[in-house]
Amino acid sequence: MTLIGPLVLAAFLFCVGLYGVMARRNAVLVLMSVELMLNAVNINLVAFQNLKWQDDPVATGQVFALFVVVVAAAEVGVGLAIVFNMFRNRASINIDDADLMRW
Amino acid sequence: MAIDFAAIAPELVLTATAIVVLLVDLVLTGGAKQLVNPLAGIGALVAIGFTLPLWGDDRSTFGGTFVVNDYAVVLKLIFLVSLLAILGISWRYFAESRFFQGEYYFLLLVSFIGMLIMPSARDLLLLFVALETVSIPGFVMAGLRKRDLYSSEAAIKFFLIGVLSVALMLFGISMMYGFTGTTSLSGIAQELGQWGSSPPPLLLASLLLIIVGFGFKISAVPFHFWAPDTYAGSPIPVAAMLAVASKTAGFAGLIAVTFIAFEPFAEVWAPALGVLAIFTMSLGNLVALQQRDMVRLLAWSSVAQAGYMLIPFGLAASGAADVNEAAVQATVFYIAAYTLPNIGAFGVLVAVNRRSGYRSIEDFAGLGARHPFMAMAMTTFLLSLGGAPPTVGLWAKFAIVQAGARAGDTFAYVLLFFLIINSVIAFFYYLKVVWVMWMTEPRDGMEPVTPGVNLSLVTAALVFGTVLLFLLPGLISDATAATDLVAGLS
Amino acid sequence: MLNEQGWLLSLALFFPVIGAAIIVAMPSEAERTVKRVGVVLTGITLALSTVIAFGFDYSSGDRLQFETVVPWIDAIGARYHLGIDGISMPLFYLTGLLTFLCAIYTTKIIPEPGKPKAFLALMMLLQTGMAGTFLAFDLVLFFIFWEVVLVPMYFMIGMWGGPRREYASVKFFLYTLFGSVFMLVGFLSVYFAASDAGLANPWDIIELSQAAGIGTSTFQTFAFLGIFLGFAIKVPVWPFHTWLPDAHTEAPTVGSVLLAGVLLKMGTYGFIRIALPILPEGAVRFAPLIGVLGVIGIIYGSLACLAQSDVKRLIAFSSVGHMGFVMLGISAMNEQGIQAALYGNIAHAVVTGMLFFLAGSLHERYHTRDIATIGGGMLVKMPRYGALLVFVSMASLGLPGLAGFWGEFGALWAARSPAPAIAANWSGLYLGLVIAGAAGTVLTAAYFLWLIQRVGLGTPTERWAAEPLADVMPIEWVSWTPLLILVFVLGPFPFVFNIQDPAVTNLVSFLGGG
Amino acid sequence: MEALNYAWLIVALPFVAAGVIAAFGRLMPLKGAEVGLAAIAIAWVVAVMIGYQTFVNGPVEAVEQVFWSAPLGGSVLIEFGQYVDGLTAMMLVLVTTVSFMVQLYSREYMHGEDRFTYFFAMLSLFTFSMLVLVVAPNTLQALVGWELVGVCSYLLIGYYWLEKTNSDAANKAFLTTKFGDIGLVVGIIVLSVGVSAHTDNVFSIRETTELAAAGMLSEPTIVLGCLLIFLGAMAKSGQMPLHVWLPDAMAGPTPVSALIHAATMVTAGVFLIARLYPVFAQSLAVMNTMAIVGTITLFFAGFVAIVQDDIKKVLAYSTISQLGYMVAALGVGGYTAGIFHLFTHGFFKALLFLGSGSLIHAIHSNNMSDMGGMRKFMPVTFWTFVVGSLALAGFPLTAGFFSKDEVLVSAQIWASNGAASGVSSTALTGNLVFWLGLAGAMVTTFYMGRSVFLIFFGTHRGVSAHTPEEVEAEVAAGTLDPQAEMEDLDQAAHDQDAVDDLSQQDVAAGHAGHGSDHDHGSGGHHLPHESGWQILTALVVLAVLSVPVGFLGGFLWDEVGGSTERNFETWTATHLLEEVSYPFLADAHPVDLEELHGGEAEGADADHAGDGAEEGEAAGISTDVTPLAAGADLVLATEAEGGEGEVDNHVLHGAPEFHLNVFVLALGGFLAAIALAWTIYGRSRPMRDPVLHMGGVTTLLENKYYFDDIGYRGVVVPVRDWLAPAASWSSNVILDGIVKNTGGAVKRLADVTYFTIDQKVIDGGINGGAFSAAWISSKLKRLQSGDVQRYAGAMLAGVIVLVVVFAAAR
Repeated sequence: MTLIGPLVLAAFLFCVGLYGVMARRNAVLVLMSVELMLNAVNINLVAFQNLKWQDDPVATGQVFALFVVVVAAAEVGVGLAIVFNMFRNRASINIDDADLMRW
Repeated sequence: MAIDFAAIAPELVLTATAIVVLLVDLVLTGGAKQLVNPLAGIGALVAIGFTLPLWGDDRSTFGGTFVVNDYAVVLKLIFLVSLLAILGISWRYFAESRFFQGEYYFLLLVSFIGMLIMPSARDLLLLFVALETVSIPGFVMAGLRKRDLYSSEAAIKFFLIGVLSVALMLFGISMMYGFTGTTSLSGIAQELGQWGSSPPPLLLASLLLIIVGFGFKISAVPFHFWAPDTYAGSPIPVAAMLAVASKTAGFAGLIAVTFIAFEPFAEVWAPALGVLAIFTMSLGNLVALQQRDMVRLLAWSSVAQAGYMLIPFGLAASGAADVNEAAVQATVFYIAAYTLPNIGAFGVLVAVNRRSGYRSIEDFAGLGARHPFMAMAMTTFLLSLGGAPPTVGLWAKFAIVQAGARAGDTFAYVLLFFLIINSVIAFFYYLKVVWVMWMTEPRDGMEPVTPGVNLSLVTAALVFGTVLLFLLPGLISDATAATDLVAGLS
Repeated sequence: MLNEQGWLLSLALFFPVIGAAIIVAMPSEAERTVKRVGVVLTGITLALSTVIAFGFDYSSGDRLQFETVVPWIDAIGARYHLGIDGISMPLFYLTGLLTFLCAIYTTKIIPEPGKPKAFLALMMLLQTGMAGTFLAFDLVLFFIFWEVVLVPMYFMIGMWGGPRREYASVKFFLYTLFGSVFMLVGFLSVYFAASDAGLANPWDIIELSQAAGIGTSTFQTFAFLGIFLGFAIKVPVWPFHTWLPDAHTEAPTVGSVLLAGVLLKMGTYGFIRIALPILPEGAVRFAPLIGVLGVIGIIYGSLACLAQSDVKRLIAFSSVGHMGFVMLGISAMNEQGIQAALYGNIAHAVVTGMLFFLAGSLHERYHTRDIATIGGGMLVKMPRYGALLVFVSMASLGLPGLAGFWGEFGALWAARSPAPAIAANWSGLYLGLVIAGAAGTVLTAAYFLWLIQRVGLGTPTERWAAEPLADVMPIEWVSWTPLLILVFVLGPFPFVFNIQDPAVTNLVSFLGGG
Repeated sequence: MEALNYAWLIVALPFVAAGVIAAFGRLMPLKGAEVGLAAIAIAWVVAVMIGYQTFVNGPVEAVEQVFWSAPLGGSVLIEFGQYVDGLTAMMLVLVTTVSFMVQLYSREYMHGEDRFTYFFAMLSLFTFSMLVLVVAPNTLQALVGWELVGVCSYLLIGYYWLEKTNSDAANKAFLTTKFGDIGLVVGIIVLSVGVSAHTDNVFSIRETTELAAAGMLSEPTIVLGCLLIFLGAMAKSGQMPLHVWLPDAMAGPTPVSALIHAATMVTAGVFLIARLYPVFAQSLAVMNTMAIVGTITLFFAGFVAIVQDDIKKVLAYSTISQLGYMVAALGVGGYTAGIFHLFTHGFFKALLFLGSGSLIHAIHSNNMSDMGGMRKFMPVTFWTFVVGSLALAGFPLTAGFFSKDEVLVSAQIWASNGAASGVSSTALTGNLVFWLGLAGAMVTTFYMGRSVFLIFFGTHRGVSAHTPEEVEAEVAAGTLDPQAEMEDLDQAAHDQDAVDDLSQQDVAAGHAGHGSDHDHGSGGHHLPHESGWQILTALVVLAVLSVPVGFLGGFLWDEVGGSTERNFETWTATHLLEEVSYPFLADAHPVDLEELHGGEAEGADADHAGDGAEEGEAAGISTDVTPLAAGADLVLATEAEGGEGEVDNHVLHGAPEFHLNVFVLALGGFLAAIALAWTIYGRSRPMRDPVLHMGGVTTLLENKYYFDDIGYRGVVVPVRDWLAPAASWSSNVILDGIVKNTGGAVKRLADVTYFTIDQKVIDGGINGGAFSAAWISSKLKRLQSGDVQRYAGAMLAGVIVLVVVFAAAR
């Protein structure tokens, strides 16, 4: 298996996630877009580990990917809580509405 | 591979304290809940007690990913002192606003665990974990005033920008791993050293992406946008934490990746960070000129301060150990000097804000007459932030200029020129506050300023420290200079 | 020997800080007591200064006396190095004297909004900063004292100043700060060059001077530029002077006196003590520019004076002119020039300090400083006061026989025969400077005569005719008499020259390399 | 000789007196006057002793003492001390005498003034200042005295400072002289820097003159230095065109005018030139400049005096004219002539001013048109005034006669010397000074004659005939517009006068009493009466002195018991002066300093480098001015009585010899001018006499003047209406206008400097920086839009830019 496939996929995923973060107004969708980006990172890490640095004794890339997964879970948990709180306060999860503070 | 428990003792102590705090908070009820604050303080003191013996020792554990040397000790002490100070300014604030005291202190302590790890981490993985350990509790703390629209907005902005930047950084890390096959900082440095003078652009891009992750943490332009909004919306002690401790952690990480891992490519990132420094301090100061809200003013000022701290990064050069040494020393010194007054300024803000909700510049009118001590303290802190005597801030600027003059190239002088211009602009708004405090009359019917004993003592201690370090800057500089920081890094 | 007791100098230097602490600790209700204690405390400082002045060995004024060397910041090798020599001595003593007189003056006359406690405490902090600048022989220490001065002065102008005090105080602060950071950059580059050159104490002013030029000529030029900016703004050299009129106009009387009397001297002192001997080659390159700027300042300041309608602002602009003479003396870079510059410093401090006292008292009485509003007749209403104004104005316009003359004449003399390195290329320019500078004296005379005529002579206008205006009050006599005596004595008996001579000779020997 | 060591006492006494008067004067019975008088009296005694000792001992070695010095930097020293030689002694005598008389006079004249005590303190200070200059051993001390004189004159001219015109006059005096001081200061600096190449004692007059005489100073140094110093002297000594302050300075009290004009102020310039004469003599350009400026001044200032109505202004212009003589004399090598004229002029000009003061005191007006017939009321004043006028006019055997003669003789010798050495410009200036000097003497005689006739002859037209308001009006008019007064003199215009008078009264309403010394109010005017004993004593003493002082240096000195070896020239000359030669004339020889000092060591009457040939040539010079043979030591060329090469073989001087041609010309001129004056003004003032308004009688009286018409129209009218007005106009309009416009221009320049350059450009630039920061700030803060997705976008854009710039671009 060549390295190019996973890398292109990862880059694509990352860009999709990025687009989602930029363009979606629904906070939950934005959170999910972030997840996409993190998963793109995971694909990268795992791909590099398996296709390029196979002889790494501690399998750094895969271990790293595990950590990313865990942290991403924590982030999403916190993120959902924040979004939930915001919804409670203003009955909207549209992040465009969050512009009380500026300038 | 035995674990060196002495090396990780401070972190362990804080972890234990965090758990105890959480448990105690469950047990206590009502007004007694506020006792978790001194509990946390005791934990911090114990952690300091475990940190001090590490001075002069070079320890490493977890397979060399966790290193304790003098550089790490200095930064850990800075973190722990700021933890104490933040605890000091938090007590009344949280006791009176009655929301989630136990959780707050728990989150705070957890966040500081991440910070303590940061200067010791010598692996991208550990750096990432530490960074997230700092950030995630921060997201929650920013939104802690959960019935407050501003607070939740602060949290969501902080969170979104935070995760986005982490995602960018992780992408960079993954690429870097792909290029080098390691996440160890020294390993990366070795690998990069082999690329010579023509590295592939993608490698450089991943390098910059990693830097961006920390750029968010230190709120460097253009990754600073969250900072003013988040500071303004968060509880004030949280803003202090974000402005001081969290930013310091970002710098610790940035120092680690740049001066250790990416040292061979200093010619790439140094000018990039130098330019960021110029933009950061200029934008921070210019926008701060327009602020009416004190928290936002301090937020923008802390953006600008980050710019000053970035200047030494712009001076770095690969292979020039003495210049890099001077640069790191300058940054560390600046951080140390900046901690006390900045927390102090937030502390005064808490004092004024308490019971009255005052937070705009106009609310400081006549503070000199209403509460001379607080006005005097605020003046000292602001002067220190600006870099005027009789405060340690002067030496902070001195250190930066010294590093610049040490490097002595044209770009260094360009950076210094912007530093000078920005110092002047910065004083413009610092002095505005001073002016309002001393030379204007208070409005009729203003609430009295009642800081309480605790806050007064903390503020007094911070004033004392600010002035003492002015008289004897050697207390910090001897520590920062005695050790070979750069050598200690790797 | 008394003059080896370094602690005495430190005590004299830092006693005002102790004094400020004492003042702050006093209850704020007891205003009269606070004022009296202020006089006593500044009096003690002056007494300590007097002891030092007596213990000073004038015959070896080129040597540092009362010297203290203590390691201070090991990281950068900065040391707490205090000392006093023939150049510092008059300025140091003057600082003590002026502060004491200001404290006396404050017992009766304190501007709105009162608060003598804060006022006196700030004044004493200011004193330490000012005096320290003249005693520090370590560049870092010098820089610290230099910066320390800013804050008390800012508050002094800001809290007790005139209607535009915010503008003036901020401008003063920012402008000076701006210059001082450039100066710091210059200092640091000197430090690193000196370290590279292998100096044992690369911050030490004496060692740096004796090194007779560090680094390449280009390096010196750039380092001098930075240091020049810092000092030039403080002096102030045209065109960096614009903070001065505003600061003076708005500052309370005592602030103006100290500003003119001591603060401006820090700039010229810096040039003489630091910029010239440490960077002689840079100085030689800059000297013609300094000379030209100085002379522009002379002419320009005088012209600006002629356009003023506010007494205090006029006096402020006159400082620009007088400091122009000082700069002209410095630009000659020879013994006469340095002597003249230092003498001009002292004379300007005494004379202009006195003028600001007078302007302050004028405002106390008329509640305006507008020349047209006062409209003349002061000599009718307040003959003694008017006579003092005439007397001091005469001194200020450089009348021989009074204090102001030697500085001006010496500067012109020196500029006719500048240091050989300068004379080689710029002899003609300097002759032009001499003539233009001398022409400036006429303009100076013109605006002072005009001032006297418009304010002092003639009959009082209707507005003031019936107004009871008190002549010089006892407290004013007390606080002014020493200055008046100095204004007179410094003319026929320019003894300050004798004090400075060995030190200046020594200092100029360092310039020889240039 | 030991009295010379006490010269400092003369200086110190007035100073102490000034201090004592200022401090305690008000408490004293005579309001401080007694202190001033006592001090000056003692000083006068000492001065006379010094004068006597220096006089009888011929050219004395200068006594040079330094009392106090300070380093101006390096080896250059500031020194205060005294330097006493004949010239100093002469000045000491003059200054103390005049000052003594003036103070005595002021006791009465200023009686009852508000600031009587202040006035006396100032007089003492003024005297002191001049004495500081006189005894100065170095140029620096001279400068100190010089400037002090200036400021004292400022304080005294502006004595009546309640009136703005008076303080204007004081300002004008101070600033004009201060303008000259640019030259003086720079000149002193140039000279001293030149000297510094040879000696450490750079300001020393002795060293400077010796070095100059020895030819060791470079030409540029001498020319530049001397011309600049001369600029200072021009301003101080009222040389055209810097004389403009002098007439205005009449605003001061009359005793002050006397002091200024006779002893303490205007003589300073001439004295300083004399002091540095060996330096000035080194350059032809300098000498010619002095001669030409002096000639212009002496000639034109005299004409202006003709048309003045204010008696003090007449005297003021006459002073300018006489100063012109002195400077011209110095410019044509007449060292002795110049200072001799200075000496004699001091006495009689003081006398004239004090006399005029006596009149003014009596009549409360400065204007001659208010006087007339005063002879009857004030006989002593009349006679003393006449003596003074005669002396000024150069009537034979009065002081002015001898000194003015010497000036003319010097000019002739100079011309012939120049011709002999082929220096045409020297010949030209010599002749110019001679002929214009002669013409100027006639003019002098004419206006003094006119004044005397108008004041003392005819009938009284004073205040008794007018209301006080009219007096004031005339006073005002007199000061305001001499031109108008001049027209008053014109009979043809006198009908117009009534109208003028009215308008002048209106003007006067706004300037009540200004310009007058005395404003005793309007309480009861009566016929004028003679002044009291103090005024008269001063007048008489000076009148008595005005005659014999001339003999000191005159050719009749031998005849009246003096000795040719002990006269004014031996008194004021110095050895160095005798050695000095003009490098631009033939056979110049720089002074050998070694020899000079060696000679001093041997004794006071050392041989002055004379040689046989020189003596032979000198002997060939007859009393009438024969051109010298080429090759002679022209510098020394004059008389050589006895041919012994003794000290009486003076240098640089006109001879105390009887020069028939000069005498005849001068006397002829005097007589012609006095006759003319008598013809026009002798019997009665021809206008504005109330008598003229009495119908037929007036017509009859007017007819008497048909006789005068021819001379009047032929000589007076052209001179008075064209030449004098032209001179006056040029003085009052052009020069004064230049001064005024200079003031205006300076003011405008000041305004532009301050309001435009300083406040707008420089300060505006700095503030503009601040404002633009605020403006940028207000725009920049909009970046913080509040929208988190825009933040994210900006952040991403930042990343991309970073990557593109720093990564991809490599």
